[in-house]
Amino acid sequence: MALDKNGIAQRIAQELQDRWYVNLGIGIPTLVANYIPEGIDIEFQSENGILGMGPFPWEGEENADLINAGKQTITALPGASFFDSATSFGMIRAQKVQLTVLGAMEVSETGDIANWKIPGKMVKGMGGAMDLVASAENIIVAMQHTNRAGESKLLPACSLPLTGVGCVKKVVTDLAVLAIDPLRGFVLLERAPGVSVEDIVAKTAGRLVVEGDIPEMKL
Amino acid sequence: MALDKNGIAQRIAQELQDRWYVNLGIGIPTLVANYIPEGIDIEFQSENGILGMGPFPWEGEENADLINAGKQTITALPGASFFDSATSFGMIRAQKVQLTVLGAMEVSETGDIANWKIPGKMVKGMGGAMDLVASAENIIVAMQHTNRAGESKLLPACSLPLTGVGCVKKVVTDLAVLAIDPLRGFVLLERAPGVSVEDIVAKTAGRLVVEGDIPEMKL
Amino acid sequence: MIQKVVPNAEAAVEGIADDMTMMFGGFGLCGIPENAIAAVRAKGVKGLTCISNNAGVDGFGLGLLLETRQVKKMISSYVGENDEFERQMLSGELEVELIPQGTLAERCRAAGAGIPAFFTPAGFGTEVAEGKEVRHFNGKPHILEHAFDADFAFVKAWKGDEAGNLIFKGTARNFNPMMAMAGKITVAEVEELVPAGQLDPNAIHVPGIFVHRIFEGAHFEKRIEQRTVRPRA
Amino acid sequence: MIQKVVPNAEAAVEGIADDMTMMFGGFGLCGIPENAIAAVRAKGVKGLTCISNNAGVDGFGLGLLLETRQVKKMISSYVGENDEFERQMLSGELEVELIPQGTLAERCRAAGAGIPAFFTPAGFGTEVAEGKEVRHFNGKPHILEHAFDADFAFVKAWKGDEAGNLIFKGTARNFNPMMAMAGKITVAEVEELVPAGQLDPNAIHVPGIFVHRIFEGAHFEKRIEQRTVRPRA
Repeated sequence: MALDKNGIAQRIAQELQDRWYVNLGIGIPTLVANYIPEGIDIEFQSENGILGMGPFPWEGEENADLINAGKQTITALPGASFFDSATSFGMIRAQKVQLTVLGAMEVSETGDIANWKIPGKMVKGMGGAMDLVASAENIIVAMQHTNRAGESKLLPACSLPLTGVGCVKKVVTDLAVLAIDPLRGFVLLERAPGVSVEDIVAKTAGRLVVEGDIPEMKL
Repeated sequence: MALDKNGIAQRIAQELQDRWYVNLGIGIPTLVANYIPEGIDIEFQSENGILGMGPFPWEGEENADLINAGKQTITALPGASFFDSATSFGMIRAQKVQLTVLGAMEVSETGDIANWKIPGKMVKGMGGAMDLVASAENIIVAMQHTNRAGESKLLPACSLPLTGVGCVKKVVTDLAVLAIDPLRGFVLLERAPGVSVEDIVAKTAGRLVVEGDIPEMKL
Repeated sequence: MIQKVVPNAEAAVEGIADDMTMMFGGFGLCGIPENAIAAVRAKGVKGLTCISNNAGVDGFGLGLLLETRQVKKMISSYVGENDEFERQMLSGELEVELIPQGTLAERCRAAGAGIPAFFTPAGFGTEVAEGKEVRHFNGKPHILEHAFDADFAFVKAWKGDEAGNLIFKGTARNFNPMMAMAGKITVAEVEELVPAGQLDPNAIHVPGIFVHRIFEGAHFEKRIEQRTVRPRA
Repeated sequence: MIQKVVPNAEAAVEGIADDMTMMFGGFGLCGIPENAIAAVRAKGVKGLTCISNNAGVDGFGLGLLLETRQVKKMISSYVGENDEFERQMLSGELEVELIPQGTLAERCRAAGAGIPAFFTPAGFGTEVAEGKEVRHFNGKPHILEHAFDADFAFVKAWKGDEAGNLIFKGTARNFNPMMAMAGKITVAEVEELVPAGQLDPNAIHVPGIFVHRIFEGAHFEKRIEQRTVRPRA
């Protein structure tokens, strides 16, 4: 059975390593914060200027001066710090943030990502996504395997305007976990519970490497 | 009679204008702070990271964490701020500091300045001088008209390694006040009290423009 | 000390004119110069180029200047949720230049730090890089970006003093410090204006040298865009 | 929260090795990492390239590493008052690269901000510009300068917390924040180390993400170089 959004987030959370600073994009990535494994210390960075971001405030305690990059009211944990946008993207470009998780419309078999613009539709802007994908050493894309029309979002090449080139390292979808090997394409690592390799093959338009037995995810 | 160091500083202080931020170099320039005209608000910047620098501390109140760029203990006035060296030179390069006063070994008739290195002698470094002279809109050099050997320090071209090119706007020496017109050379504006034009002509090796009556400085 | 206090927002925007380039601090509606926006609107200047991470919402923030058609061009990273903006953009009335957020921040910082141009990896291989110089450093491609040039910068701080020193609060800091550094004329509005000497000189986020005019805002609405909360048990 | 506390200076310099490039914060003797310098000296590593605005004095600051001939090369803006330094430099034992102070600061900042190179006007037309690319912006010549690359950065702050957040005091801030941002491994020594949550998150000068190890210095001499005072009447 394909994963729901929370399932995708839960699987991505297994990638977290102790002492990592992590930037979570809007949407599914935000949910990753709900599944941090026991015994792992993580600090969340939000590019609008906070390290040590905590959960949403208790009702009535929301503060207009304390939001995340999704413009949601948040809290700050002990040890948090606030800083300006230049410093924030400074730490992103200088690769002080160990993991970036973000959504995508398309990912290519060489790790290109498109997630900001659909020609002919209203364009809202790339926000911080281009800076994040150009700099992060470790980028995981969280998305559905196919779009609403049932077409694969894992492609030989992106058809939409790019956000970044050759930057995605791993993709977690409702169907699978895939690593990107720039020379070979999408390397299937895990299947969602009950999802068959055949199903994944059918829904992956880009080159797909299937080697040996592909285990089911453990959630 | 030629001016002493305090005289040179006193004359330079007449150049100060209300609401200027000013950076004073080591030596004679530092003395300028003692002669701020009545009714003029000035804030002193020291490039090691303070705006609103005050006078030396009272005996016994010196603080190792509060020094100027000459490494002297200082005080901070109300409204002062501390900042890092990148921000400090940021404000210098962005021309937020209206006046820089510094010493020199040589100045050329096109406004070049040499004040950091004598080949064959121990070189201590340029410190912040190259940043200051490359960026300041308004640079006044405070120096003796001649060196210890009696040779002019106002030259057709500097013989020493340069600190900056075409940047000096005005020179105040023990003998004279001179503007630099990059097309014409040193333009004599004022004589020190009792110093003759002939004396200044004799001691200026670079092109010197003497137009009309040259007034004596008023100190 | 050099006095920077002006009596109010109206006095603070003195000198603004048609076709100027203006920076506005803030991220979404957080930390925006509400009083200056109102004063710019009241002045009725037209043809503005606005550099701001976002473009406000209908009826608030920079949305107020869009409503009155004072803006010719927006330079932003994300132009979010704004129907009037969308209408003007699609009809061709409004020009929009989209810039990666980090590049936007760094181009402001560069302006305030006297750095005319710098290399950044952001946007390489995308349409953002079109026409820009590409150079590799440590084997990685970067593009050359330039400092902004703004006639006015309008920023909002939590506290400020007569000398123009500013302190921000929480994530309302965002673009405000770099824009304060970048403006040819920088106008700061603060929630609390105090005499010189009352702020800890170690705690200043923007030294007064960067601020030309400061005033205490008459009113701050501080609207919340996405009120997300945990319900109490 | 990610814990950055190490027990002492010795633990903090773990991993330093011969021929590394190290940054040391401070301006003159103000704000220098006294405890780390002592620990680097005790480790006896050789062939170091040191990036520091100054080179200490005889018997204090980086003078201590010169004394033991651990330094192969100094990268500084001003190498002041140090007989041993002068002797080693004149004898050719010590390599010295002099850099304009603002360029030194900006090259540290660039490293910590992921900007590989930038243009600055400082040094144009001087020997500092030799071999460097020159480009005009707004009619003014600038030279291209590159980010530093440092294996370790040693900085000194006033207060710090377990998460590595730093606050500086007075002009002891100077190069420390940018060097903290720039180090591959950044070691901060503080006068007072407090639990996370005790520092005002608005007042942090260096967010903990830039700091890999933090400890409370056993002792700070804080020597004054030029004791200038006004005599009491």
